[in-house]
Amino acid sequence: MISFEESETLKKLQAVVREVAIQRMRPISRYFDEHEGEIPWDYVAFMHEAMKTMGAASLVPQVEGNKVQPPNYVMLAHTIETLSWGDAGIYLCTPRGGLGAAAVEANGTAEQRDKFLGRLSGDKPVFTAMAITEAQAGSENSAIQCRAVFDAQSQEWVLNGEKIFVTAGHKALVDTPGFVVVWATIDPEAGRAGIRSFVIEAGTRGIQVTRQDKKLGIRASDTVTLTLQECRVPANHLLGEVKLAGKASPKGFKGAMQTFNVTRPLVAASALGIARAALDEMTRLLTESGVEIRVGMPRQKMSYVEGEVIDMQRTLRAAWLLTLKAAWLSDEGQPNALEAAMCKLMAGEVVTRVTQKAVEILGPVGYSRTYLLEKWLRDAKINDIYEGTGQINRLVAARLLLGYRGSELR
Amino acid sequence: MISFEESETLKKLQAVVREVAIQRMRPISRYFDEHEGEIPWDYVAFMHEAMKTMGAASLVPQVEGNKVQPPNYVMLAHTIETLSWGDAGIYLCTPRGGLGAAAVEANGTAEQRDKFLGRLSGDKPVFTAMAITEAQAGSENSAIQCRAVFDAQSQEWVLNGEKIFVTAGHKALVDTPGFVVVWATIDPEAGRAGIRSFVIEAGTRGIQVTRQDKKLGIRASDTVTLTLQECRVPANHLLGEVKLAGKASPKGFKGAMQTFNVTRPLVAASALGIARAALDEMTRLLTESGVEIRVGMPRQKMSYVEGEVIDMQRTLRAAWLLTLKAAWLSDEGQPNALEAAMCKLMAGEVVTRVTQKAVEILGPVGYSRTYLLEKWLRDAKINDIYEGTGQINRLVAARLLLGYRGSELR
Amino acid sequence: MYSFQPSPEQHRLIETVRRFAAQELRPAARAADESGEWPSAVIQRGMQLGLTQVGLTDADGDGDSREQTALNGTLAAEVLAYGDLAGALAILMPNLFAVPVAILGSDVQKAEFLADISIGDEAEYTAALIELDWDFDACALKTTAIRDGDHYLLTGVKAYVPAADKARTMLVYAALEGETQAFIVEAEAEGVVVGARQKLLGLNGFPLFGVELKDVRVDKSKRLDGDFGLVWARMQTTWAAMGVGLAQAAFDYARDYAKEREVFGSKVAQKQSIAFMLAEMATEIEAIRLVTWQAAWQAAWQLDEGDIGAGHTAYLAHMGAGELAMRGTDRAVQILGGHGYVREHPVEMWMRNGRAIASLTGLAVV
Amino acid sequence: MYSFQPSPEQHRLIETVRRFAAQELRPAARAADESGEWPSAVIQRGMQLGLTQVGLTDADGDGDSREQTALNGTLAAEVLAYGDLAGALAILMPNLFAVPVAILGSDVQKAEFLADISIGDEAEYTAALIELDWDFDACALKTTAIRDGDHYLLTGVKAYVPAADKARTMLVYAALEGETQAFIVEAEAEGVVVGARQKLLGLNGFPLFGVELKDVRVDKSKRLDGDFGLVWARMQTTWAAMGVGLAQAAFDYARDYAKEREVFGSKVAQKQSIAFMLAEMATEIEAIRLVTWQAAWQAAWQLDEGDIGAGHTAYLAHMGAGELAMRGTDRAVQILGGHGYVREHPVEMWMRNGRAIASLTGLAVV
Repeated sequence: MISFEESETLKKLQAVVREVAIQRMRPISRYFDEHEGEIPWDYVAFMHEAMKTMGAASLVPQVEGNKVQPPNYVMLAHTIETLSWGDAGIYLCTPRGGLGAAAVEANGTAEQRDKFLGRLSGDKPVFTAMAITEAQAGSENSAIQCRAVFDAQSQEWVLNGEKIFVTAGHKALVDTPGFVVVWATIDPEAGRAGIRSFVIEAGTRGIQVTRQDKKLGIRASDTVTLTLQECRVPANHLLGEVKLAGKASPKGFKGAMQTFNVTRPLVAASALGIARAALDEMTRLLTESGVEIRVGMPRQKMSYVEGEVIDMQRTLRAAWLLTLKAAWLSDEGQPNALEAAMCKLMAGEVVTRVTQKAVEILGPVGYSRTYLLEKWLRDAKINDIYEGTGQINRLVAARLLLGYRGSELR
Repeated sequence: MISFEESETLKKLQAVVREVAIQRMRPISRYFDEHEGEIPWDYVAFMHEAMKTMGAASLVPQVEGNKVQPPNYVMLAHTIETLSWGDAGIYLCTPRGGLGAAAVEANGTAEQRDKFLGRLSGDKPVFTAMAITEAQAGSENSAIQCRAVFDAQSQEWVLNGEKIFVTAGHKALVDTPGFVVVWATIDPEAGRAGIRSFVIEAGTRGIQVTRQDKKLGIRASDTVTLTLQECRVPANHLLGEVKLAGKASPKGFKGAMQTFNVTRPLVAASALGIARAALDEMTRLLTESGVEIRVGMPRQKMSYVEGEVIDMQRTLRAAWLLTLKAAWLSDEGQPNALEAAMCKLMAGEVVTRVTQKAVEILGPVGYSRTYLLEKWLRDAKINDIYEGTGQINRLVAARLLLGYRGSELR
Repeated sequence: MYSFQPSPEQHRLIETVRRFAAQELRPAARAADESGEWPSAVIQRGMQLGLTQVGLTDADGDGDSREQTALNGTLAAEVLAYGDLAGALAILMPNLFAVPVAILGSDVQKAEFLADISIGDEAEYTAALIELDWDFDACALKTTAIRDGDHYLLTGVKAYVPAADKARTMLVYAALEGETQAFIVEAEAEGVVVGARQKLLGLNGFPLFGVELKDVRVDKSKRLDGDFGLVWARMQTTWAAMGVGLAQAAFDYARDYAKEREVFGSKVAQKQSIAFMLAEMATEIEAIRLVTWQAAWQAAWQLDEGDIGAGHTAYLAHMGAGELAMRGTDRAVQILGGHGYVREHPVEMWMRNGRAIASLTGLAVV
Repeated sequence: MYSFQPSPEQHRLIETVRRFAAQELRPAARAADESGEWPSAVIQRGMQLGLTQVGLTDADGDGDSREQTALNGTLAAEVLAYGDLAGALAILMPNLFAVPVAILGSDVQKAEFLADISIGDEAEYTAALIELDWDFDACALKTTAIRDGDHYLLTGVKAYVPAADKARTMLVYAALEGETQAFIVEAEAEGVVVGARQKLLGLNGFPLFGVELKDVRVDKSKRLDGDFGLVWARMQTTWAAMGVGLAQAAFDYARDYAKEREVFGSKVAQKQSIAFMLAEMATEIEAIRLVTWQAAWQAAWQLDEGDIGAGHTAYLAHMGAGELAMRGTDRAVQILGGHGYVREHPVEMWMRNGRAIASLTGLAVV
């Protein structure tokens, strides 16, 4: 059945989240943009409490004993969209989840989910992060050089290497007792098949934040470089089934990749929240200036600005429905790799274009830091880059559409 | 020195050519669009006479004894632009030149130019064509499968193979005593290095027009498939220096490729003539409907249509100057491979976009065959395809910009 | 709750229409385009599929089935256009008349006309909306209706009226005191002059005519009275669905070609420039398809509950599909290269037809 | 006769400026952007290059050299912006005042101001044109000038006035009976209120201020009188040149990065998607560069011979360069990926600065 109905639960949740965005995010947007490195603790604490209370609205799955209640991704997409409409940088400071938790959820065993995700619903806010990218991305079959070696004697994995562009890495390891999921190879010869993900908890020796990046946007959120030197974790910190844990197997890599099918629609939702913010604000400023945006006109009768606004509305709506479909497929347990890549590439492009056009259309006003439009332009661009650039997502989508393996379409 | 001055000669020539376009092309545009396969003989005869009289305005180099007076490519670009403004399909029926002649000029020896180009200035109109494309383009190193074998006994080259998409092939071989330049390999093992071009004159046995394509646009111009079966030509019909003639050598192929550096700017000029026609006609129809296109407004104060018209003006001007620069480099004897590829890719895109937008903007009027706009949309598209598609020209330009060989960027 | 999966019944509908579109409609399309004659037998069979009735039964169903019924027309229109746009328009032509009557007609009008149309005759009913202006706007018509006692007098010049040469009855749109209204006009009425067939860039297989109205007298009972917002929304949604179907056809064709054709030692599709173009096409198609579905879904509720955005969504879907059909078919021609430019492959025809999505709203209501 | 090659003298000019831009201006740009302080010593050296005079001597040369002189300013502006846009604007700031005086000033005004400016002091002269409206239009100003005997009274609020905190004299643009005119105003004049420094998306190294004018009294001899068409054309041409320079910087940086950086076993630049992006960038840059040159060349003749299209060409060049700077810098960030997003590489700064090309015309006249 095809339906676009929003449940009452969703509508209520949306109203609540919107209030959070208006009351708790927008007022501090500029401050945390201008004070890079500071953490919006008030927001963090509020969200931690609120999410604890609401339960179902948590950004991570609910773990009840051994049973995992996966999040409703359609609902989660709505929540993330609205929080990012509030402030995308501050949204990234939402505790109790993040990409690390998503990886544990997608790839961990029931025991691992229990072990690692449990702390997220504790008394204090906790962050998680995911560490994939490396400064020297090598060839395809040895893209990840971070090395994990099993020490049979101590029954520990020993990790060495360096990871860059780790979102919330500082909050996960330094500011709160969270964890980072690190991707490393257990067999460099095996290429992709040798790649596994490991949970490294805050306080573990041998892992260090060695750099904090200064960025174009999303400055409220930390992005760090992590260095691993003889970093030891117990055997069961390798995510996934034991039978795949020890030896190179393409299934292990695929498992890791599945995280993206879950997270890409959520990143797309975040992107589109920024785009909607820019469109709303632009429309508000235009309306204040007495400009009416008429809907339903033939192009020939529109003003230039009306044409642009309609195009923004159109691409935003289209990308949003595609994102919802990708999230819905997750909820249904259906394959969504294609839709996840498609919505991510489209949302990355839409948010980039919408924010840039909004700044352009508002002329000297758009270019001013008196309004948030210029900030959203800066925040927007990361969405075309992280969780796979637009190019990578095109590659993923094209391979699926064409039925090509990686070696057939590079 | 930088100058955008148009000489008096150029201005006068332009005025004459514009009259030809208005008087001799536009009135028959629709007829020859609707009567595919017929040849506009009146135009052909008129142009043949006119060009004979004017001399310098010929589309091919003037051969005076052993001396070749290369055409002024800047002037030629202007002429072609204006004729295509008149009608691009009919322009392709202009005698005394064409791609075959360009190939002879770019790659032939003085003797060959004398021998083959002389006929173009005879009493009767004569056409030439170039045959490159094959139905099954094989791998890079054996892209061309048409085979040329030297028969030492008879001192003749024997050609076998099939060529598709030969512009004006019917006029060059059947309707007039012209010639076709056929690209063939003298050594399939040698890949590119084995490729040579051969002049095959009308009336030669073993070459036949085996198909006439029905096309989207430029219907006044024939596009044919040629089949070569034991087609024999004398040794000196292989274009170029004797020392390169017989054995595989990359220089031979490069020589052949140089034709493109000469012709791409001319194809770009033709494309931009169509674009200008569409822009002119659209502006005329809008003006008739009382719509003023204001120049110099900030975008914020424009109508949608004004914004589009300004974008058309801008991209058209930009592509035109780039085309002139590429042609000017030819005139100066400077390398222009990069500019030739760039102006071709830009012009192909500009003409496609301008004609399509013009049709769109004029709504039901644009879609009607009562006006020529819809025809120009159809004529336009070939410019993004022939003489190297937009993709091929991007590849050529990118290799030059990045300093990559073909093997480094495929 | 959001849900993005056609129901089993809808799957069956799609499959039935797809089979017809692939096996009958598309194979007949090129000949129709070249000759200008529509393939009568094929169109008849298409009409017998009952698609003319799909989407007409909104008013009957309960809540859930009403939305799905509204979607059926959209789903069917997409697949028909996947086969051939001109043919799809021909098959759905009776709806140009029937749908506005179903939405806005009086009980008497419905009784008089809807049953008759459901027989599915080839070209008895048509509609005259478009006028040959560059900035044609269905909400600002130049054709006028003036009240004259118990009658209206219609005056104006209409363009692109489907099969006007054969039509017995046509729905004529005209401005009554500045508001667009529609009037049921007999083709034989005094003052109705059917002009010459009009030639267009595309849709050659779908005969269109100019129609002049010279003080045509229409009884006031023949007026369709009310807010045409839902009619426009239906038109735009249908065009959007057809744009999606056309773009999907172009995508599929270009993808298959690119996977088949070898250049420079690898398949065309193995080049990033082509593969990424295909990925972008597929992304845009799927995204606009969903906007179109949403428009249809919203429209199902609009009758009772007032505007909940169906008009706005339909407008966005139509705008999107117009661009999509243009860019998608242009890219398909580009991917086929020289082969795309010759009339041996269908992509050049789809490109010509694709332009109509943005230019000729008013030829479709489902 | 068409010719597309800078003269030997122009080549030398370009090389001199390029050296300065690469060796001094660009290395100082990031610190200036982060701190908001312009690199005074570097700006001073830039001013001493004499670029403030380039393009000021139009009136003297004979025909040929006049065109080339007009081009010099354009060529220099491009290369300066190749180094850093904020720094380029700072170095050329005196021209904001000097060029309009040179074009439209009376002999007395020229004598009084032009010689003084040529000394090249850092920030004595500025101009106030922009107003903080979304649809700001230099030809429809809200700041007004009203004739009052031998004086004019200026009233309004200006935005983004360069170095207004230090300026001694500023050229204030205001509408006099609806027509834009300019007035030479002493910063110390009564009613001139320099406001707070204004923060922007980019150009952080170039200090901009709000300036309010409350019934500021200006002697009538201080009015620049005439048609400002050429002033606008010069502004737009200069912005266009700077947009080209900025886009070229982004292109060069992204190209070098893509050739250096390895991903999946080959260089980034060996991927068609990246290589084609670079090819498109280079194509657009070269094409808009030529339009910009043409605008400069045409402007050289406009003084004597009336409008031969310089205004139109400058407008097209500026529109093109605005898009170019936006798309080109955005693509450079994209090609660098995550590295493009951090403030370690200059491309994110160029992207922020690049937006100004379309938004802030009025900060540049050369």
